[in-house]
Amino acid sequence: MPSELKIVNGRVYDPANDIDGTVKDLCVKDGKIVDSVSKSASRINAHGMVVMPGAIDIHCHIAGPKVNLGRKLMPEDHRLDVHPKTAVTRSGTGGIIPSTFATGYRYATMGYTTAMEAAVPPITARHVLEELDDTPVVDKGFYVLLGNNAFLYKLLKEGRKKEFKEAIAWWVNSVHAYTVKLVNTGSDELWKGRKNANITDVNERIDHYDITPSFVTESFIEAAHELGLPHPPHIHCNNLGHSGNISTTLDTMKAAQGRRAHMAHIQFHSFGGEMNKNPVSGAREIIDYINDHENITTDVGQVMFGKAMAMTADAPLAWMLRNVKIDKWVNADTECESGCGVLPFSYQESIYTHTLQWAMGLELFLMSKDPWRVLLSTDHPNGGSFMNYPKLIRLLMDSAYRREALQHINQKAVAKTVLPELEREYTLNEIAIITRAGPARALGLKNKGHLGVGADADITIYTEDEDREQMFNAPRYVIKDGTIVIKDHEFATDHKGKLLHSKPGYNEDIATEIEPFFEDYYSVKFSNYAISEDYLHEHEEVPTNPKS
Amino acid sequence: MKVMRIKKTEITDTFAEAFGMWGARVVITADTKQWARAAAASMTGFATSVIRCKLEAAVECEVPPEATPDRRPGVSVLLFTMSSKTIAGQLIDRIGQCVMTCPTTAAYNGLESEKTVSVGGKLRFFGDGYQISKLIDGRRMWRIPIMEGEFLVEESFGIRPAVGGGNLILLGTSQRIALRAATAATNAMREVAGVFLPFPQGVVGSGSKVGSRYKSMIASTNDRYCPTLRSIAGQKTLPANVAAGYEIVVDGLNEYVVKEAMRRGIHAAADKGTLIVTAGNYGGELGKYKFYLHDILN
Amino acid sequence: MPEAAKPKESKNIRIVKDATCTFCGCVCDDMELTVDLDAHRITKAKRACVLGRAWFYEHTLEDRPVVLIDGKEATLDEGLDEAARILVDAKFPITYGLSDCPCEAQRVAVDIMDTINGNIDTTTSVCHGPSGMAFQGVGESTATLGEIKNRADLVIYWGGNPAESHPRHFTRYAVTPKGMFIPNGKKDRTVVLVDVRKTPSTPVADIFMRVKPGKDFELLWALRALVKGKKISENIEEQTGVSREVLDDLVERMKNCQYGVLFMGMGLTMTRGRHFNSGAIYSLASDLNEFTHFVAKPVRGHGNVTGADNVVSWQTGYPFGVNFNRGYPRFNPGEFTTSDVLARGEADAAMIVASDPASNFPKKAIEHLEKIPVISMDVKETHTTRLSRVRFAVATYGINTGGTVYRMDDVPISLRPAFDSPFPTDQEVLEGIRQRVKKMLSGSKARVAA
Amino acid sequence: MSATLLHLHTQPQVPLEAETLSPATIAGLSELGIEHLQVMHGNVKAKVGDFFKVTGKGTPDIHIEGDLAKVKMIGACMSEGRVIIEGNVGMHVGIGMSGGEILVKGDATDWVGPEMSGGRITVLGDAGHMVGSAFRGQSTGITGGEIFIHGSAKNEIGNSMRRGLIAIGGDAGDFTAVSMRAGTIIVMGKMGVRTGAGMVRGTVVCFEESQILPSFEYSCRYQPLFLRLYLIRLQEHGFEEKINDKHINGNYERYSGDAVELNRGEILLFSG
Amino acid sequence: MILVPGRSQKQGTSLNKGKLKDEYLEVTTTAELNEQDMRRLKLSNGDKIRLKSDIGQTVVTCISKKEEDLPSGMIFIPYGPSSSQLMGSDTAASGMPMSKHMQVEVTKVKS
Repeated sequence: MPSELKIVNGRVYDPANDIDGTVKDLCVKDGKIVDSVSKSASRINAHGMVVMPGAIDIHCHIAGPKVNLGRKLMPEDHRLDVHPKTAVTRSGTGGIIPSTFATGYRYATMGYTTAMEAAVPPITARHVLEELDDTPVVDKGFYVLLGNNAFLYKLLKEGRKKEFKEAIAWWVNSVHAYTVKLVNTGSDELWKGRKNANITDVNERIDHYDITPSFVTESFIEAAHELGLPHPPHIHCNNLGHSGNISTTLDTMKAAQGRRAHMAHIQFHSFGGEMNKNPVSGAREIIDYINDHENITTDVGQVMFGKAMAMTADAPLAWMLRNVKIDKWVNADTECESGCGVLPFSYQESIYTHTLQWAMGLELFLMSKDPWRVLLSTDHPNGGSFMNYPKLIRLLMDSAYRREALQHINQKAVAKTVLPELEREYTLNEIAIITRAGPARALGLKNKGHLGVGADADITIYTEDEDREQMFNAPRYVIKDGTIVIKDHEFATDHKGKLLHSKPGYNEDIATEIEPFFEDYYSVKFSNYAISEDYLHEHEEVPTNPKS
Repeated sequence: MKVMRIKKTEITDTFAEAFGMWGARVVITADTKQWARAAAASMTGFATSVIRCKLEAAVECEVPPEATPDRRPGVSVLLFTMSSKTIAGQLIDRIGQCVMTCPTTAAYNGLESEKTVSVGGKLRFFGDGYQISKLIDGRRMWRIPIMEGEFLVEESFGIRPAVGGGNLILLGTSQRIALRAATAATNAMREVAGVFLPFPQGVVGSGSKVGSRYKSMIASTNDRYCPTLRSIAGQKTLPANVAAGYEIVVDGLNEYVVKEAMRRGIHAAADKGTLIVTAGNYGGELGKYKFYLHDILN
Repeated sequence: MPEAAKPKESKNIRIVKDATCTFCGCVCDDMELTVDLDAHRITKAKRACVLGRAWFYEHTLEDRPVVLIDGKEATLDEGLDEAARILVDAKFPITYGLSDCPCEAQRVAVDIMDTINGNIDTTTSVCHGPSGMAFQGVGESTATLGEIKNRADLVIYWGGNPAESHPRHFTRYAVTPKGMFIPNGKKDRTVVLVDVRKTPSTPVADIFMRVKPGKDFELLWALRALVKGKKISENIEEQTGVSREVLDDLVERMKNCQYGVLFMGMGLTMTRGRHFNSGAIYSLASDLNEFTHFVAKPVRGHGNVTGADNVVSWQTGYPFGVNFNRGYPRFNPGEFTTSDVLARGEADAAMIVASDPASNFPKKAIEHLEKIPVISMDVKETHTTRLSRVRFAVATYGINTGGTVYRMDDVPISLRPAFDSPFPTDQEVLEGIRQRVKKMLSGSKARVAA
Repeated sequence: MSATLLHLHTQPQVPLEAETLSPATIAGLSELGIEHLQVMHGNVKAKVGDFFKVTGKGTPDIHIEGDLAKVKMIGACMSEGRVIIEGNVGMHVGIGMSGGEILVKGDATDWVGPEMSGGRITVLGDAGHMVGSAFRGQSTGITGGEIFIHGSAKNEIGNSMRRGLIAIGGDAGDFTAVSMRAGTIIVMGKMGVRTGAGMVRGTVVCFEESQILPSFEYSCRYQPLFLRLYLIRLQEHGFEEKINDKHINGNYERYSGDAVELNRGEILLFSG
Repeated sequence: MILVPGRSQKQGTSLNKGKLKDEYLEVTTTAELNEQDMRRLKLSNGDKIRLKSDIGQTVVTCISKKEEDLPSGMIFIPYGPSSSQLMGSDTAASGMPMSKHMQVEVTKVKS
């Protein structure tokens, strides 16, 4: 494979460098964007095509034990969507939870070159690393679940914030995570210890620990800030899916006290109305707050009609959904660290709540004032497969298409939203922001999401098409690390992406604090828990920016 | 005016005026012929004329066990209404009240048609949630748990456009002779598949005309044929030697079966000494069908 | 009971702390091994159970040729060439075993089968494969073993004999250990055992329920009905051997415990009912979550059978019995599972990794295995290696090699090898075959989807 | 139109996947066209002609001769026409069929008619496991159609079936009607154990005595009228020797269940 | 009688020595019967018995177990080549041959 490449005559969308549809050439050498290349460089004539950085999924569930449980759970779904091998790529199965190979290839076929697995219990991180290594093409990282960690709770209960911060850093380093993830903070203890109960308020005391979810969240945000993690705590708020959860969501955002925080799949946390009654849209209140607070980034977690799968560390939520329709249900408790629920789901146009959620997601997008901070996701597979992204992009770019879609859905729900009044259409530049430049900035990935000199040569080239779904569904070329992986819509070669992780600095003495806890309450030895760096395959450390 | 006679019976050159209706056929089966008949009798009660009964219905024929869906003795009942909208309600009411309540019975659709109405599909709610549906060779049956076991009723019944109001008026020299002739005529007419005679034993003793001097009445006595009114009403149409008349109303699934029944009826009536066979009409203004008696006989 | 060989006077001793025992699915990672590096053997395995000690002490370096082809000694390269040739020539090649090797090797094995459009299956299919199928039907409420140690106050074992098959299951994870909310260990727990016979596990139980052989499903189904407050037939004792009073008592205990667990053994999966027996356990545990917190777990056998499930699942979407004949994975137990494809005489070549189907498969399957070219990899001689066309003697995972294994509760653990082996690892042999197979099928010869 | 005749001239060495042997595929093709249709012989692409001699143009009426025990998926996805198999047949016969008719004159093995929604499969010999059953993980089995096995069949007949009629002239294995959603299964011989486990709705009829799960409850002995309709239909389709007047007119013991589910299913055992 | 093959500790430890070694072979050819059944069949510890199923047969050594430990009508044997000889290959579309609860006929082998 030649290491030099020149892409000429393409219309380039590179919002991070203020390039909005300018026709210009791009030079690639040794996997990076460079100023110029030699004459012998191979060329792609991108005349009439749209060139963007490779897209980045800031929040998805693609690897690890819960994903694999979801995979194992659905042979009937795989059967209907096989992923045949080609001369250069491995085979697999698709459906709502594709096999690892199919996941990587399918992301690539949509122009995605980076994807972040959003919830990993640390004890299972080896599993995640192995699966990610088998997820081709894309670069990837993961967020480690620490928001219900028994040892960290113990430190907080004892008021030892310094050790708390050190321990977080130890954990991130030990498992090679990208940042920390908080899910329904405080709920695990109630779920496992109080016969499947759940936290209902951010100011409720968590059993045995005498701390509140709000305090835990605030402490994490503070610690992450001091450690200078490239991406702030990635937060799945309490009360997901419950009517009236906007107050919880607003309280959680306020707990950030102006520090950076990422609110995951915000659509699921934007329900107005009263608890245990039919929800209404609370999108306006939520997006107003986000618009006004630059410290907050979010991904929407759009729901798309059709097949989905609830896959979450929020076990009480999965239990709630299980009781709506009794079907296959998976619950998996992870000692001292996490809960987990997995079950098949489907969003239907005729159902009030499903339609409301669909509309709320679009409201959030369309009322967002800063595309850099309100990013595209479906919380794959929770709101629907990542394979829906092109369709979602069309919904954002094409108001006529949106109006048409509005005709066929539950009108009572539509009436509870302002969606029919929203005429906004996203531009290609804005799409490039919510799928590329924005996620890169939120993640602190300096070399991604843009096409400036020095950036990773992750590039997507689309044939212009009025039908934006078509266009984003099948890029003509996908270039990863300077290698043309997809050429004329076909795989030209296989490619392994790398792991992105951060290594916050910390005082190693904290290990002596953690070890006794392990001896008492874990089922694996402390010395066998941390993952040595030689376990990693291709990987890249993304620098931190410590504050102290 | 042509004069036509069969034996000594004069056939008036006139026509019976008939209407478009909607018909359905219900096959009732039961453990015994008696129970099937009982259900049919009940179901076809008060079903003489759409004028006040909302529908016309009668037993079409009895069905031998080997020809019923469940190989039990059966009775075929035809039910006609004026519109396709009202027939479902009548079927639901009558099967629900008269067949389901009758021991050992079941009710099957006897009419294949593209257009169907939901009957078992509504009656099933009597099962209060315990009903069970079964699909057998493309036909859906409902099993409704009842005190004696289960009542079985087909979900959908075919309906099709039909003919109602074919008729004969038989005039005789005495009431006894006229009735004997009418009885003979009805027996002959019932042999035709697809027709039924909605009045008691098929014979109408009080034929009617449309309209009345009273506003509340939509029909009133057919004074032209009332022997007692020969002098009072000054009717000239009734020959002097006519002492009594009967009307036979015939409904059928199509005009051919109605015609055929009328043809057989005329011959049978003629055999029994009827003086005149004529038919009722409204001048051809109201009905969709005209059955000319002379045509029928030719 | 195996005894460690008396340590010879050797100065070349190495202590390996927190080593992992891969003999059974417990995958205890707290072994302290004393290794005589001169003698190439482990002389002491602190904290190991009787099975673990046998595992560590008996896996020494045997004087065996690395490769035998048709019984004749050959070089590794010759063996790999011949193995690759057999696989590429076959129309229905199968791979089986894989539960006693690390995930790194398993991943290569799946790749080989993907490359040649073969059929891959693991020992799961004759172990807890039925539980996997049940999982696909109803899901599962489950937990890592540490959670059970920390919280479970009602522990039920059904159709298993851990005292003999998984000796430390009781002591390290589920019965005696103290945990976060179980400060007094066994005293804070009620242990129930359900089996058709008394076993060495029985004494640990507070309640022993003897079920009539082959009536587990009926008993579980009755329990489900009772948990849901439904009626069951009067003759339940006659049917199952367990009285109504005992059942009612158990139901009360299950509904009122704080955190309950149902462990199931192969007494359920290998008997009449198979996947439905496992499904009944899963469903019962799920049902109980209406009242309290309840989980269920199969007690898995081999050291890395759980890893095999995971690897095959993430690579193909299905946990075992996967067929690539058409260039993409397909799954159908009974159609693509090894015992079946052998017994029906379908497979025309077999690669057996770390498993011995020739001794534990049904007679008819073994007879077919004797007729086709077999490639085998094992640390010891077995009935299967004996009938193999190409046999590789390999190093022992966890003793001579590192790698990743998954404990029965899906917790991944890295291995700490004790001493080097001159034998290649499973992974190395498989890599060699993979390279050759890929080379033979490169370019226009590549097998693509059909 | 005369039938298309396929004669097996070469026995496959490994399973042959021949979903192309279906009216859905061959109708309208020439002899040569049919012989060139692709089949999978293990992992190798092969042609119909490698194994079958074809006589006649492709019609919706296909006769196949030979021992097809290793040939899978015959009659796949057919919606009309007829396939007659003069011998045994392999797995997945009639997979996904929505109409038409398959007649197997010998035995069938496992998975007769998976994902069927209409049409009829008749097997004059025995069948294996999973007759009219869901694949693993599926919550719905067949959604219509009729499967008539004149001999015996093994486990999991009608697993999760949603609609349709399955009749077994001989014995049935274990877990007949397991997780059944609705539909009707009639077994004229003996049934194995655990019939109707987890059934939601639907009917299982058996002419012999059977063990009943503890979660089923006896409700009555009666003459189910609807059953007459099924039995009469089956008599008309070749079961006249197995179904006598006593079965049509007789009493059945009704057990309702499964109590662990909706409790709307029934097992009807003939009792004279 | 019903044969229940299963794991035993000895089977597990001897397995590690090698499946072709005497110890493993001895362990996996020793069947347990309850005292009552032993008396009924006129067997004493160490006698050879033939187990016969629909599939095949094998000869093993028998030893007795107390009534309360092993119910009458059952035979326990550690998994191994002997139990395989008796095992049918029908997996009932599950992949799992019926490895426990096999119907077997027991006869004493005259030595």
